[in-house]
Amino acid sequence: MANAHTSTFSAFKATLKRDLLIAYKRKNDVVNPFMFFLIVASLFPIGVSPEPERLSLIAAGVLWISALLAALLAMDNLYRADYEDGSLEQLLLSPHPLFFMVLAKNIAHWLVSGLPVVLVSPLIAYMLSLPDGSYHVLFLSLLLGTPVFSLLGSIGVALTVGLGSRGLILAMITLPMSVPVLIAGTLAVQQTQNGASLLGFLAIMGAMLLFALTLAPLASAAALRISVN
Amino acid sequence: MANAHTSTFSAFKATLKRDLLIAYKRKNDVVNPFMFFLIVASLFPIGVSPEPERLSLIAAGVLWISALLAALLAMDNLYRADYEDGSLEQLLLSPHPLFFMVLAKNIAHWLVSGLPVVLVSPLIAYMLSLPDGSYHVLFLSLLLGTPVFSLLGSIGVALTVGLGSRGLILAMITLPMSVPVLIAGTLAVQQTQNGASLLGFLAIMGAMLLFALTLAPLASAAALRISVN
Amino acid sequence: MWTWFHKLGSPKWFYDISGRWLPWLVACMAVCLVVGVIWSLLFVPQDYQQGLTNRIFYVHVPVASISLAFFPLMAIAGTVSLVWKMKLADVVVKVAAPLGAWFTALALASGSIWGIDTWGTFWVWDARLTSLLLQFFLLIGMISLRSALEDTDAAAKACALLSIVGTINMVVIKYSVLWWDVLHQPPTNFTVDNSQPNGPEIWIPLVIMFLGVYLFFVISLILSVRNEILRRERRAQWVSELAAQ
Amino acid sequence: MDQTTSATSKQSPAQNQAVLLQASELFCERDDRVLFSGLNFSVSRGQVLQIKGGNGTGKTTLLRMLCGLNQDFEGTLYWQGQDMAEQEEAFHSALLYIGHRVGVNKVLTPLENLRWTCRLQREVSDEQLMSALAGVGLRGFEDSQCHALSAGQQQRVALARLLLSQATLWVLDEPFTTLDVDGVALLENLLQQHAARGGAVLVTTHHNLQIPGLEVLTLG
Amino acid sequence: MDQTTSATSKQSPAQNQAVLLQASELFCERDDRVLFSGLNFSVSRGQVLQIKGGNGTGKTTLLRMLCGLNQDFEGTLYWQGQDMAEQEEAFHSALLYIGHRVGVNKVLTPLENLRWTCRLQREVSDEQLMSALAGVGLRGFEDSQCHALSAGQQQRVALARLLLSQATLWVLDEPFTTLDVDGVALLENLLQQHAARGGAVLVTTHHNLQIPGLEVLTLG
Ligand code: HEM
Ligand SMILES: Nc1ncnc2c1ncn2[C@@H]1O[C@H](COP(=O)(O)OP(=O)(O)OP(=O)(O)O)[C@@H](O)[C@H]1O
Ligand SMILES: Nc1ncnc2c1ncn2[C@@H]1O[C@H](COP(=O)(O)OP(=O)(O)OP(=O)(O)O)[C@@H](O)[C@H]1O
Ligand SMILES: [Mg+2]
Ligand SMILES: [Mg+2]
Repeated sequence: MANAHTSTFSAFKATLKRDLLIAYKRKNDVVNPFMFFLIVASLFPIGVSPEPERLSLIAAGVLWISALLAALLAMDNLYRADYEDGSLEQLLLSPHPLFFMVLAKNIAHWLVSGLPVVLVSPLIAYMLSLPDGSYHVLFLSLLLGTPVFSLLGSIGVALTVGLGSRGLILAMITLPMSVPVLIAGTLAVQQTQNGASLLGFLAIMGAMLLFALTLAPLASAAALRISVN
Repeated sequence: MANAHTSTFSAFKATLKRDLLIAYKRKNDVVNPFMFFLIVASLFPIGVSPEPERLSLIAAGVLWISALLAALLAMDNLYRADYEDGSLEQLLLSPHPLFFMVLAKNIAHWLVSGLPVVLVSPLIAYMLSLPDGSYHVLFLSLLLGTPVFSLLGSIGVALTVGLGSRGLILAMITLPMSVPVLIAGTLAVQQTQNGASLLGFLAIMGAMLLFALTLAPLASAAALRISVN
Repeated sequence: MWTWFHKLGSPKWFYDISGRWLPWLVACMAVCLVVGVIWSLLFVPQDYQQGLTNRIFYVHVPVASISLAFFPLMAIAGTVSLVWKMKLADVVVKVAAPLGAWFTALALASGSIWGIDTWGTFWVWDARLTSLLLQFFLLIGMISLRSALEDTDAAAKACALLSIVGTINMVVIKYSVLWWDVLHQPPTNFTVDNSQPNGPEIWIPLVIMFLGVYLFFVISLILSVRNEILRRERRAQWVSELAAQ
Repeated sequence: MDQTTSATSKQSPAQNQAVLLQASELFCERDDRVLFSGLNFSVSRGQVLQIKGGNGTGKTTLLRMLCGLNQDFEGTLYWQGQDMAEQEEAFHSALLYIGHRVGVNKVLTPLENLRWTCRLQREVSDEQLMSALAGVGLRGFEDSQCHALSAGQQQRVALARLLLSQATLWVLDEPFTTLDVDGVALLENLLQQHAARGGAVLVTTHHNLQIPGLEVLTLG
Repeated sequence: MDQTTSATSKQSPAQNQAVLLQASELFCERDDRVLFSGLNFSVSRGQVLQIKGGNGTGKTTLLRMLCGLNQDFEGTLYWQGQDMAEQEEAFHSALLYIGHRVGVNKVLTPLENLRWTCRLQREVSDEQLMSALAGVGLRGFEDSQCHALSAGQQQRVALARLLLSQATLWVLDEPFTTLDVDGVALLENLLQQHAARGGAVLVTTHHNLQIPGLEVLTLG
């Protein structure tokens, strides 16, 4: 029997398309992460202080932490449904390198859950009275940082996908790993307010992204093989 | 055929015990919420500022928000597994009022996920440099407030338990509803620092708790009936 | 009384009767809005406010006050739909959520634009603004829930329940936010306008705008209800007859 | 699509004590497809009624309607001659339902699972629980967590309830899936015994059941 | 507990081209229970091999081992005469596995589900997909979301892959559950045709299959 195989690239595309389609069908997969981001960010004026002066001191940190938590909550969707309905087994048994399949899923996931958060961030920054000159720094650093959250989160989800109560384990695995990105991101915003060069920070965050992009899918793939066992 | 029925109370007890047993077996149901609380709270010194003076200004708010988010993340476990394995149907078909069954599950859930957070809160408050006189206020207000988070969250989970991607919808429904408790709690901590009377705040929070205790399980029960349909 | 009640529950009856009312309503709205807009833009004395942006007052106040009506509206419709299982009531609950989100967004937007001029910033964390923002979040949550539950009947019940719980909550939120605001910071200049001398030349156009915007609200509600009715009853005979015409 | 069965009676709610559950003029549509309309049937003491029909003809939907888990339908249900809506508690006390999802928690052991589901209805001692588990062939697995059991073994955990139940009406949705040959024989035996004791059984399956006096209601 | 089958060959890896998969001296224990030890068998082109055994005897475990989803075992697997570990890609290209969880996303429609699972292996046109769905009796359901399908219909969505597959080895874990009588006949037919075309099938089920030339491996 002749096997007319697809190239890895077209399997990659098929997986990417499928995940975007699922997100589109669920609709709220797209709306929710940034709504969550908005809600969490607005808990701070309520819980801490509504005064602009005090808010502007914590704005950068609050935005980054909210983005991290939004990424974390959105992670849940990444492999869960596939695990439960058996699609994940099909993915593992496909003849293509799992690395690319995982990458396709991660990219789809970031496009749906991470990008909207980045895009809406300036608005919320304004509501939290972020100092004037920092908007582009915040935007660029989130653009580089949120994909890292997705990639790292993916490892955590992959490790915990077979467990009953992942939500929190996931958080405990993912949050500590994300701390370097959080530090780089908030430092970037705070330091450039004090005149530091933007480029240095962006270079560091870019390096983190590249690093995560090449290694994290490998780790996720390995973790998935373990979880499905 | 004679039916030797249990009283509602013993069905209540059986359900409470079962849920505690499941939590005990999973272990991390108990450990996780307060680990999450710890991690989120410690993101703030990293993301905002490590200086004690600035931290002490935001400490109360940060603690309350972290507790709220920890409660939110822990909610996931409340009905999910039962929905997926069919136990929820058994609960709905039991001859006892669903109100009490739901209440039993809520109580078990708070004991496992809420109480540890309350108990560990003074430690984290110390790490965040909460002003000296506020520890007992924080502790008491969390003790009254976190059960309300659980009870309200239960409605949200019950409404969304059948959905693929609940995490975020749940957050969007639950977080705004929890704001009053958040406000009362943070105000209690901040205002008593300024000499306001503690009793008034505790009375308000107690009223909220009683209100939630009588109405929220009703709403949860109705929501469960709808979701299982 | 009961026959009337059941008639009201019948989508077809509503579709027919509202079809007859609509032209009149639209005509009234058009008159009010045209008169109101022209009056408020051109004939209100300029002296007490600076610049034209402040004319947004005549949009902001009616829109904001209507957006506060959505949760009570949905709670009533939700109760009717849960208790009497009236289909029309669920249609109202369903279409009111997105409509309410739009109106709330409009209130937030018009207020923000106004704020840029008067406060120098489009956002402050003040009680009224914060509670409206929270209402917006809850409405979006409700819309997501509705779109996530594919089964129409389950969605109807779930949203009816949520609208009741949400309304109770909005009341609590309003009080708590007010309390928080009062304790936290000095009152903002939000009250500036209440101290204005409100002569008839100011409030008459406001009343007309109010009427116009209210009619706009009623008409959009009716239109979306009619739309949803057609979607739900698309296989009913009367709809196919309608389509055939 | 009007359907009647061997067990049908078009008359008003049966006065006959033996009739437990009666369905009258049931109508159900899902996603614009009419599953059944004008469906009448009743279940009496001593009866095993198998609901048959191709995939997607509405067997599961029907069972969930009867139990009150699904309320999107028209028509009336009677429990022992009275309207079901007013009889809910009595009905639930006399009902044992095992659905497609069998209600077995993965973290708990068979023993703990069985204990809880039984206690929702009545008190049972641990010895009774253990012997019920042994009765369905799970001796030695009482204390393994259920996620470490095979598909058929999990099904057996749920079926152990049948050995302890004092419910009159059993409603079972495809209870034979994943059971091996012994399991099938065991379950058939249980159903038969329950009917003989004066209980009633409503069961869906694609198997040909070896039960004397079996009645069949075919959908679709 | 040593087991051999009709298809067993204790010799070194078969040189015979027809032998696709060969298992040698498999040993597996779970939770301190030995499921099988010294298990030898092979699957050749043209063969339908049914794995039988009571509940919990390790059928599912065995299938997952063979596919590489479970790696906690001792013994060696050969794919077309060579060690499986070095043949992973070739093996995966020639394998079609449908497990207990059939791999059907609830939100997507049957068409979209089928498209993706097929595209993981090869390009297929939408007409082919549609006709495969019609072939398993899902005409008219192509565009319903899968969560609105009955249990048997969801199973059929997964089975539609068999109509499009060019894989040589089919590994199916209880594919007959929830299928109605027609569905069972259809699937038996498919297995038979696949074997006739030179493919091979490994299947677990408690049914008595009506397939000529069926071979059986009994566990436990
Ligand atoms: C995002 C910003 C704003 C929001 C969300 C907002 C929201 C509201 C709401 C909810 C009401 C209540 C309507 C009612 O009770 O019927 C209201 C009324 C009103 N707003 Fe705003 N507002 C905003 C900005 C402003 C600004 C900048 C001004 C002018 C300085 C303003 C002036 C008024 C006045 C005069 C009323 C009517 C008086 C009253 O009912 O108390 N608002 N607004
Ligand atoms: N995840 C697991 N961890 C530990 N032991 C397991 C696990 N899954 C299954 N087992 C054990 O392995 C044995 C075989 O399980 P398996 O699922 O392979 O059985 P099976 O033959 O497929 O049975 P069935 O006919 O019920 O499907 C069972 O006795 C079970 O207790
Ligand atoms: N949640 C749902 N929403 C809408 N339609 C549904 C839903 N569940 C099932 N259906 C439809 O109802 C019909 C009957 O489904 P049901 O599950 O009752 O069938 P069944 O007779 O139990 O089939 P099977 O033998 O496959 O289990 C199917 O055609 C299906 O498409
Ligand atoms: Mg079924
Ligand atoms: Mg098995």
